[in-house]
Amino acid sequence: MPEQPIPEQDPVVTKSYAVHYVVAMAILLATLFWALWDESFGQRPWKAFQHEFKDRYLAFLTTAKSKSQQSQKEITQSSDYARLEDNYKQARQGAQPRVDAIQKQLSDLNARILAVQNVFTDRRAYANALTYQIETDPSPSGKKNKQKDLDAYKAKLATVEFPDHSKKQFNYGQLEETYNQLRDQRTALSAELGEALKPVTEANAKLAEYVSDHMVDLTPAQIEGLHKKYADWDPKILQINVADANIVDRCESCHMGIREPLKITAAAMTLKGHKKPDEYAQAFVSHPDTDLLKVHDPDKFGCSPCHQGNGRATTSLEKAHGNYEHWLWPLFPKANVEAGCQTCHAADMVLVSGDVGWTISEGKDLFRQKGCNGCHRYEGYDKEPEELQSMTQQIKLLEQQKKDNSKQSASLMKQADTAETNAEATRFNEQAIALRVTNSKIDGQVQQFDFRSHSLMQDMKKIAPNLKDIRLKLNKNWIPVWLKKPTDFRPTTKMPNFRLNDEQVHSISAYLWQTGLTDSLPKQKAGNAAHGKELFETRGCLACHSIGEGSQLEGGTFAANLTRVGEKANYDYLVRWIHNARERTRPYCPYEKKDIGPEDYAKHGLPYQFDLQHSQCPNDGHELQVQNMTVMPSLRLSPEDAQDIASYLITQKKQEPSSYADASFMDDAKLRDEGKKWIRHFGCAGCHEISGFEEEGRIGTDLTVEGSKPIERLDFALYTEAAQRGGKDPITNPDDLARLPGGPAKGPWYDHKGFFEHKLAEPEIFDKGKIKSEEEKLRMPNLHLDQEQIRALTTFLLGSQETSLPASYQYNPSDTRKDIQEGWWIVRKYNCMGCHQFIPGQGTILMGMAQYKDVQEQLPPKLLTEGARVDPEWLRRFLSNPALSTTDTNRNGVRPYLKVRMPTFSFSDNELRKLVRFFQALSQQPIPYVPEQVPTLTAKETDMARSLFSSTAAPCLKCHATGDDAHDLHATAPNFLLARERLKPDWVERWILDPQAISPGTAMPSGLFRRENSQWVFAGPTPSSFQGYTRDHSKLLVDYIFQLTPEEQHRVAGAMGRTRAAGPARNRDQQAWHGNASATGGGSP
Amino acid sequence: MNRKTWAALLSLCLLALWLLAGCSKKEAANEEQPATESASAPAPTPIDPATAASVSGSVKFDGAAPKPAKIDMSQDPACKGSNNVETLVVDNGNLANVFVYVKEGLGNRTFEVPKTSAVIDQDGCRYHPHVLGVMTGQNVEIQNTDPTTHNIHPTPQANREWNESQPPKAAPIEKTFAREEILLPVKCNQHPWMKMYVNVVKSPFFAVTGPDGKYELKGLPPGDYTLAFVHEKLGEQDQKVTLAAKDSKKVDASFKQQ
Amino acid sequence: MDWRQLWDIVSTPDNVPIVALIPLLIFYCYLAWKQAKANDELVSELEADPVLAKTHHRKTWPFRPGWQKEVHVWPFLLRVEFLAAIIVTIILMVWSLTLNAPMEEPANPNLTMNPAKAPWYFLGLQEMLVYFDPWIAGVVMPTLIIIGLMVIPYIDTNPMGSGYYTWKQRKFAIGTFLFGFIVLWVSMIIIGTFIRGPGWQWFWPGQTWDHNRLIYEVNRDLPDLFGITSNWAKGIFGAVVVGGYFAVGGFLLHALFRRFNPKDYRRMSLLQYSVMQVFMLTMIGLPIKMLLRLALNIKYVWITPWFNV
Amino acid sequence: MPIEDENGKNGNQTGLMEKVKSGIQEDLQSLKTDIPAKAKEQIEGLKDPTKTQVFTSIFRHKHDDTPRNRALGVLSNVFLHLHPAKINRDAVRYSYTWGMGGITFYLFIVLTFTGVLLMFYYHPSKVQAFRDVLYLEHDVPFGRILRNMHRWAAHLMVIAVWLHMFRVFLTGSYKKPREFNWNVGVILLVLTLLLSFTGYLLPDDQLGFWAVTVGTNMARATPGLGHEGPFGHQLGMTPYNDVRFGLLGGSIVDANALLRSYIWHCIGIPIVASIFMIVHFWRVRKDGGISGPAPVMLTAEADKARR
Repeated sequence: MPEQPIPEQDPVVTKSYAVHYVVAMAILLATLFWALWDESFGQRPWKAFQHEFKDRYLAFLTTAKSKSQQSQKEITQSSDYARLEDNYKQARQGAQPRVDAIQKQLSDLNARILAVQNVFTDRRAYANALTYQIETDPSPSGKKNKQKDLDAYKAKLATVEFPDHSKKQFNYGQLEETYNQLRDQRTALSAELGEALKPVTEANAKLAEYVSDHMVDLTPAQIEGLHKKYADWDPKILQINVADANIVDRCESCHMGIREPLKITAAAMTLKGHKKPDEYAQAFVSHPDTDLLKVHDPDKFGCSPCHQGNGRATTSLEKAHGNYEHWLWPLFPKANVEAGCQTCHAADMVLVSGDVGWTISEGKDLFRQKGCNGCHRYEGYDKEPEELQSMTQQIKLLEQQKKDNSKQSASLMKQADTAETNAEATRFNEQAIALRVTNSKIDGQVQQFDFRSHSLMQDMKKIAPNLKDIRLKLNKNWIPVWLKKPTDFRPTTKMPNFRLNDEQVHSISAYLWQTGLTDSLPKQKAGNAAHGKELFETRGCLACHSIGEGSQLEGGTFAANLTRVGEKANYDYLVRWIHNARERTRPYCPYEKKDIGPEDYAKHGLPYQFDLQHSQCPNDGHELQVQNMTVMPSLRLSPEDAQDIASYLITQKKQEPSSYADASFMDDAKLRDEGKKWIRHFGCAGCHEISGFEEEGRIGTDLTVEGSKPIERLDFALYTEAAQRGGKDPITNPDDLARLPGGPAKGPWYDHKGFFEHKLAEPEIFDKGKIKSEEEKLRMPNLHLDQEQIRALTTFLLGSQETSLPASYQYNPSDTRKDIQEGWWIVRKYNCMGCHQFIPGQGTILMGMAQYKDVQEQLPPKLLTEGARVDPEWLRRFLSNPALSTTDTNRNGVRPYLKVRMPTFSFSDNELRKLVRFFQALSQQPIPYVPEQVPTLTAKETDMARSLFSSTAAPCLKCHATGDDAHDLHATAPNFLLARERLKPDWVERWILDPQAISPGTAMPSGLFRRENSQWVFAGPTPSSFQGYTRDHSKLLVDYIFQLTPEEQHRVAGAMGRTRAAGPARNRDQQAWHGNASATGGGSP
Repeated sequence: MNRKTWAALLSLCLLALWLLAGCSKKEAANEEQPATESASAPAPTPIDPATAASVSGSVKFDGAAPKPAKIDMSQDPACKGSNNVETLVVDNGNLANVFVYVKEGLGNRTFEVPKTSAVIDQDGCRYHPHVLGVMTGQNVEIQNTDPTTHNIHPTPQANREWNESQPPKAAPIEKTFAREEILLPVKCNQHPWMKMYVNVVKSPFFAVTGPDGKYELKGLPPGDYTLAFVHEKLGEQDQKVTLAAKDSKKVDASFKQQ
Repeated sequence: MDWRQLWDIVSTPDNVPIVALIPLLIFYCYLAWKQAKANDELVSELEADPVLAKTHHRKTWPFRPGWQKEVHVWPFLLRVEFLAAIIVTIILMVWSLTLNAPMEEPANPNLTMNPAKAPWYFLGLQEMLVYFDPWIAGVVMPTLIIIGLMVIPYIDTNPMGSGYYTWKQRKFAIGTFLFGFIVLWVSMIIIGTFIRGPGWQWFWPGQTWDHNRLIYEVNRDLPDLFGITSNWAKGIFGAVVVGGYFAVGGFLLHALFRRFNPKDYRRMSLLQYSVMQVFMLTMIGLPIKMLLRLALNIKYVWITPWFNV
Repeated sequence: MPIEDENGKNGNQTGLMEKVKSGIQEDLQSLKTDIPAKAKEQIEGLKDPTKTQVFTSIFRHKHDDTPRNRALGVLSNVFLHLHPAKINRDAVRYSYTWGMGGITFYLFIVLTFTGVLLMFYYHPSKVQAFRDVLYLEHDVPFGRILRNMHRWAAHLMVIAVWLHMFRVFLTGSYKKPREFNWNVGVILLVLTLLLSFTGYLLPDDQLGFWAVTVGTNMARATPGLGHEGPFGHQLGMTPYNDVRFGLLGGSIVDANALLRSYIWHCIGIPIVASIFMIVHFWRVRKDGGISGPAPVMLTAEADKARR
C-alpha cells in the first residue's frame, strides 16, 4: 500500500436509516389508515346511502306530516267527528265526579296498604324463616320448642302507624287479615274505576276508530314516530336472515324505503333543484306492490328469492346486485322482474296480483300457444301424454295386485277347508273374504283410471292442424308456397318460419300430400255469404280468430287470421270444420298406430260410427282418438249457418286459388322418404298430427331449468366475444332487429337475457358466419314474435331455474288453491279469456272491439265471481252443454239475447271437474255445495214481493228475458226461471244490492235498495203492506225469484201489459245433421 | 430499495388524492337541500276582465242531411211523445250538438269550478241536453221527470264507471267527473235508444252549438289557441285562432258526411 | 391486436404475481449481473497484479484499515431487516386493499372451466403436458427437478464463486442454472399464463381467446415418419432413438465439456460426471422434444404398450 | 361496651390506655413522615425504569450503547439469537442478499397469523366452505383484507422463495460446507409450493376446484402408482386405490379432498415446514453464517485449494 489511508468514517456503520424509517413508517401508517377507512367506508357504500336516506326521508316526512295534518283536520272538522267528540266529552264529564271520588279513595287506600305492608312483610319473613326451621328440624322436641317460639312471635303485637298518624297494634294473624282486606278493597275499587271509565274509553275508541277509518295515509302522530326514528338513525346493516332457507338479504341497507309504511316515490326523494331522480332517489322508493309483500312476507322470503342478486354483499352495487362475472344469480333485469315469480310458481299458469304478473303469465301462455312445447319439454306443460302413461302403468300394477289377491284368497279358502278347528277355518275364510272385497275395490279403482284415460285422450290437443286431412282441406298448389315462408301469406300466423330451402319444401309437401287421407267429404250447398259475414262477426269467432291485415286487423290472435283463407281452403271441408271442428275423418288407434277406416269396422260387423261414446277400437278394443286434436269448439250452428259462414270465408282472398303455380311434384313418390327425413328433422309433429309421426318425441332441449344453465352452456357461437364486449348487434335483418325488446344491444349482452332475446328474435343468429350442412343448422324456427312477446318469453325462461330454496318455498298447494292452479291451465288452453273477464283489469279480445263499444251488454258475461254466483252442479251441466237443452241447441242456454255464442267445448269429465272446482275455489266457495234453503213465502209476502218485482221503480222484466220472443229481442239479462237451479241465493241478494261491485259496467243498475235502520229497503215507492215489515226487502225479492214459476212470471208480465205470454219451449227447426258422425255431445252426466 | 420506496410513495399520493376526491364529493352532496314538495293546491289564475276576448261562430253541415230516423218507443208505454235519433241534427245546414272548446293554448292556467250544477233531464225517454259540457269537478245533476224508471250508465274511458237506477220522481242523482274526457257516453240500459254525451274539460271555455249551429266562448285572455269542434258522429276538427286583448273573432267550422 | 383480451389476462388477480415476477426477475438479474461484473473485473485486476492481491481486501466495496471487519448485527443488520419487513407489509397491504383475491362460482364438477388452469407456479408443468404424457410431465419431471436441484452442490466441484457474484468463474454452472430456471421454468409459466387459451391452444399475445377456435393439428409419432407399424418395432425403435440420444448427446456433451470446462472436468469424479451428464441430457432433451412437437408435430418418440415418451 | 366499662373501673389499666394512645399517635406520625419520603424515593426510582426489578427480570443486560450490550442484545434474545452477534461488515448490504430469505420467513409469519385468523371463520365442509368465504368477504370485520392478505402473501412467498434460491445459486452459497442446507432449502421450496397448492382448493370455488383437478389428475399418471401411469394398470391400480385416491380421499375432488387439503394446509405442511425451517436457520449459523460477501477467490488459489 503506497499511502497511509486517510481515516475515514466507515460508511456501513455511519450510514443513517432515519429517513428511510420515517418515510416507511409514514407510508405504513397511511396504509393502516387506508385499511381502516376501507373497512368502515370503502367497503360500506351503504352508509352513504343511509345518510342520504335519512336526510331526504326526514324532509319528505315533514311534508307528509303537514299533508297528513291537513287531512286529519278535514276529518276532525266533519260533523260526524264533532258528534263523536261531543259524545266523548259528555261521557267524560258524566264520569268525572265518580272517577275523581274513586281515585281519591284509591290513593288513601294505597297509603294504608303501604303502611301495613311494611310491617307485615317484615314479620312474615321472620315467621317463614322460623317455619322452615321447624320443618327441617330432625328432633320432635326441637320442633316443639321452635313451634312455641313461633306461636309466641305470632302473638306478639306490632304497631302500625297509618298515614293519618293513628297507631294501631296487631298480632300476626290480625295483621295478615288486615293486609288482605285492604288489598281486596283496592281490587274492588279498581274494578269500579274501570266501570266508571268504560263509557269514556268507549267513546274515545270510537273517536280514534273514526279517524283511522277515514285517514287514507298515516296519522300525523305515526309520521312523527317515523320522524323520530330516523332523526336518531345510526347507520347499520339492515338484514333479513332466514336460516332455514339460507337467505341473508341486506338489500334494505341501501333500499331503506322498501318497507316504509308511507308510499315513497323516486320523485319525492329527489333533491330539490334536480329534475331527474338520481341513483339515491331511485334506490329509496318503497316497494311498488305492497300487496305482493303481504303475501310474500319479506321476513320469511327475503328479497333474493324473487329478485335474485347477492343479498349478502354490501361492498358495491355490482356485487350486491350480483352483476359480476362469477355470481350465478344476478338480479333480474327490471323489464323481466317477473321472472322471479316463476322460480316458485312454476305450477301456476296465470299469476296475477294487481299490476304484477301479467308479463310472466303472458310468457307462460305464449310458450304453449306458440307451440314451443311441441319441441321443448317443460315440466308442467302438455301433461296429458305423461299422465296417460302413468295411468297405464298404474292399471297394470293394480291388475297384478288383483291377481295376487285372488291367488292368495283361493289358497286361504283351501286352508280353511282343511283347518283343524272351526275357529281357525272362520279366520281363514274371513281373510279370504277380505281379500275379495279388496279386489272389488281395486276394480273400482281401475274403472276410475279407465275413465280418466278416456278423458286424457280427449284432453290431448295439438296447436296446429291435423295434416292427415291435408288432401281434403287444402289447395294443393298453395302448400309449398306456404311452407316456404308462412308469414308471406299470413303475417300473424303461429306457424313459424323454418328457413326451408326449395328441396326441403318440395319433399316435405310431397310427403304430407302423399300420406294424407283420401276419404270423400259430403258435398255442401253454397250458403249466403252476407249472412255468413254477419254470423262470423257476431257469433264470437273473433274472440280467437282475426280478420284483416295490418291496421285493419280485428279479432284475437289465439287462432288463425282468416283474411286469405279462401285461397287455401276447400269449401266442403270448411263447412264441416265450422260446424264441428272436432269431427275427425278417421279415428286413430294408438295401439295399432294407424288410422282406422270403415273397412276395419266392417271386418267386425260394426257400424262405422265413432264418437266420444263409441271410442273403442273395433280391432283391439283400445281407446281411440275420435276427435280432431284441436281446441276449436262447436258453436252449435245450424248446417245452414255453417254453410253461410264458410261461404263468407271462402270469399276471403287476395288472389284466386287457381293462380298458384302448379305443384304436381308433390305426387312424386321419390320425394317421400326425403320429406319424411326433414319432417322428423324439423319436428313438425310437435304441433301437427302427421301420418307416421304420431309417436314422435320432442326434438328440442328441455327448458325447465334453462334459466340456471351455466352461461358457458349457451352457445353464442361466433358471437361470444361480441356478446361479452358489446358493440354492434349481430342481427342485421331489420325485421328481426325490431323484435329485440330493448332494441339493438347497446352494451355487452353475454347473459341469459341476451341469449334468449337474440335467439327468439332471430333464431338462426348463432348460425351466422358458420359453415354448416342443412342437417347441422339450428332448427329453431323464427316465430316472428313482437317485442312484448319476446320480453314475456324471456321473462319466463329467465325464471325457469333450479332454485336453491327449500322445497317448502315452491308454491304447490294441496287445498283449493290447487284447483285454481289447475283450472287456469284449462282456461288458457281454451282461450276462455278471449271472451270472459276473470280478473279485474284483464281485457278480453271482444271488449276491445269497436262493435261492442256502445253495446257492452252484448258482451259475454264477466266471470269475476262466477263460483259464488252459480250452483256448481248446474255449472257442470252448463259447461258440458251450454245450450242447456239437447234439442234446442242453436242458442245460448242462459243468455239467448246474446248474439255471441257460448260454444260447446266438449270438455272431458276430467276438465269439467277441474273447471267447476276452479270457479268454486276462485270465489272461495266450498265443495260440495249444499244449497241454502229458501223460505217459502206466505201469500201476503208473495203479494208484497210481486209488487216489488213488477214495480215501475224496478221494472225487472223490462230487461230480463221471459222466454217471449218479441220481448226477448230487447232483453239484456237472463230469464228469472233459471235462477232456482242456477244461482246461489246469497249471491243474488248481493247482486241486486250492488251489481256494479260484482260486475263493473253491467247493465243492471245499482241503487235499487237503500239502507235504512239496518234494513235494506226498496228505493222506489212501496205499497202500504210493507208497513212494519222488518225483513230486508231485497231478501224478500230473492226468495220470490227463487220460487218464481213460469205461470207467475207470465202473470206478472201480463199484468205489466206489454208482453205476451211466455210460451213453452220454442220449437226451432231441428234439422238433423247428416255428417259422418257427430263427435260432439254433452259430457255424460 | 429506493425503487420500492418510490412505488410506495406513489401509491400513498394516489391514496391521498382519492381521499380528497371522496371528501369533496361528499361536501358537494351535503350542500344540496332536500326536496320539499309544494303541498298547496294551485290557485285559480286570475284573468283580467278588461282584456278578455271572445270567440264566436257557427258550425255548418256540408251536404244534404239525412232525415232523422224516428225511434220506436213502444217497448215502454210510459215513454210519451215522439223521439228522433239525435246523432245528426241539422237545421238548414246548421249543425247542432257540436261541442266546441279550447283544446290548447291555456297553458298551466287553472280555473275556478262553477258552483252551479249542470243539469241532465230525462224527459220523454230522452236526454236533455243531448250534448253537455262540464268542468272537471263540476256538479252534474240528473233528474228524472218521466213516469218510468231510468238507469243512468256512463261508460267512460278515463273516469269511473257507474250505473244507478232512478225511479220516477226520485231525488236527483248528483255526480262529478274528475278527469278530462271528451265524448263520454251516457246511456240507459232499459231504453236502448237513450244516449247522450258529456264532455268534461278543465277550462270554462266551452260551448255546445244550438239548433242554429252557433256558439260563443267569452272571457278568454289574449293568446294563441286551438279550438276543437267535436261531433259524436263526424269527428273532430281543430282550428287555430289568435286573440288580442278585447278581440272578438269569428271562427266557423263545417263538417262533411263521412 | 386485442388489447382488451391482453388486459383481461394481465389483470386477472391470480395472474398479477406473474406480471410482478417478470420485472422483479429482470431487476434482480440486473443486480446480480452488475455485481458479478464488478467482481470479475476485480478478479482480473488482482490476477494481473499479484502484489495487490496479497494486500487487497478482495471486495468491490471500499474498505479502509481501521474499519471494522465485522459489524454488530444489532443495529446494523436488524435495522435493514426491520425496514424490509415494513416495506413488505406495505406492499402487501396496498396489494390487498386494491386487488381482491379471486372468488369464482361454487365448485361445479359438471361444468368444466375452459381453460382449466393449475395455480400459476405449476403452469410450467401443465405446459409440459402438451409435450409429454402426464406421468412424465406431472410426476417424473417434478421429481427430477427436485433431485436435480438437490444434487447440484454435490456435482458442482468448482470451489470458486462461493459467497460472491461472478460469471467468469462459474460460466457453466450459472449458464445451466439460468437455462433451467429462466428458460425452462419461468418462460413456461409465462406461456402457460398468457399464451395458452381455451382448449390449451396457442394464442399469441393480443390474439382473441376464441372458445370456438378450431385448428388443424395432426400429431404423428416419430416411428410413423419412418413407416414403422409393428408395435414391437415401434418399441425397439423408440428405445434405440432415446438410447441413441443419450449416447450421442452424452458423447457430444463430453467433447464440449472436456474442451471448454477442463478444470471442472478434471475435478469431477466419475459418479459426479455421469450424474451431471444424465441431468444435463434430460434437461436438454426437454426443449428438443418441445421443438419436435411444435415444429414437426411429433407426439411420441418412443411407443410401448405401457408408456409413451 | 363491656371493655370500656372494665377499663374505667380498673385503675391498673389506665397505663395501658396511655400506651395504646401513644402507640396510635406514633403510627399517625410515621404515616406523616415516612410516606412522603418513600414516595420521593419511588419517583426517583421510576425515573430510570431500566433499573426496576421488573425491567431487569425481562432484559438480562444493560442497554447503554456498548459493544458488549450490542452483542448481548442479539445473543440473549430468543428471536434474534438466530443471528450471530457480529457479522461480515458487507453482509448487511441489500445488494448481496436481496433480503429474500428474511422476507420469506416474514411472509411465513404473516401467513401463519392471517391463516389462524381465517381458520376461526372457516369450516372445511362442502356445505360450509364456499359460504364461509362469502361470509368472510361480506360479514367479517376486516375479513376481506384478511383473505386478500393471505392469498397475496402466499403468492409473494412463492416469488420470494424462488428469488432466494436464485440468489443463493448465483452467489454459489450452496458450496461447501453448505450443501446440506441447500437441500433443506430445496425441500422448503417444495413445501412452500405444496402449501400454496393445498390452500387453493379451500374456497371450494370453480377456480380452486379445477386447478386442483388438473393438478391431481397428474397423480393419476404416476408410474406404477397411478391407474393411468406406466405399469399402473399392470400393478392393479384403479381409480379407487391409486395414489390420487390417496391424495384426495376419493376418486373425485370432493368433501374428503377438501378436508384433506385443509388439514395438510393448516397442520401437516406447516409443521413439517417449521421443522425444516428450524434446521435451515440452524444450519445457516452452524455453517458459518451467510456465505458472503466473501473475498473473491483467484484461479490460482482455487487450484491450490484443490491440491
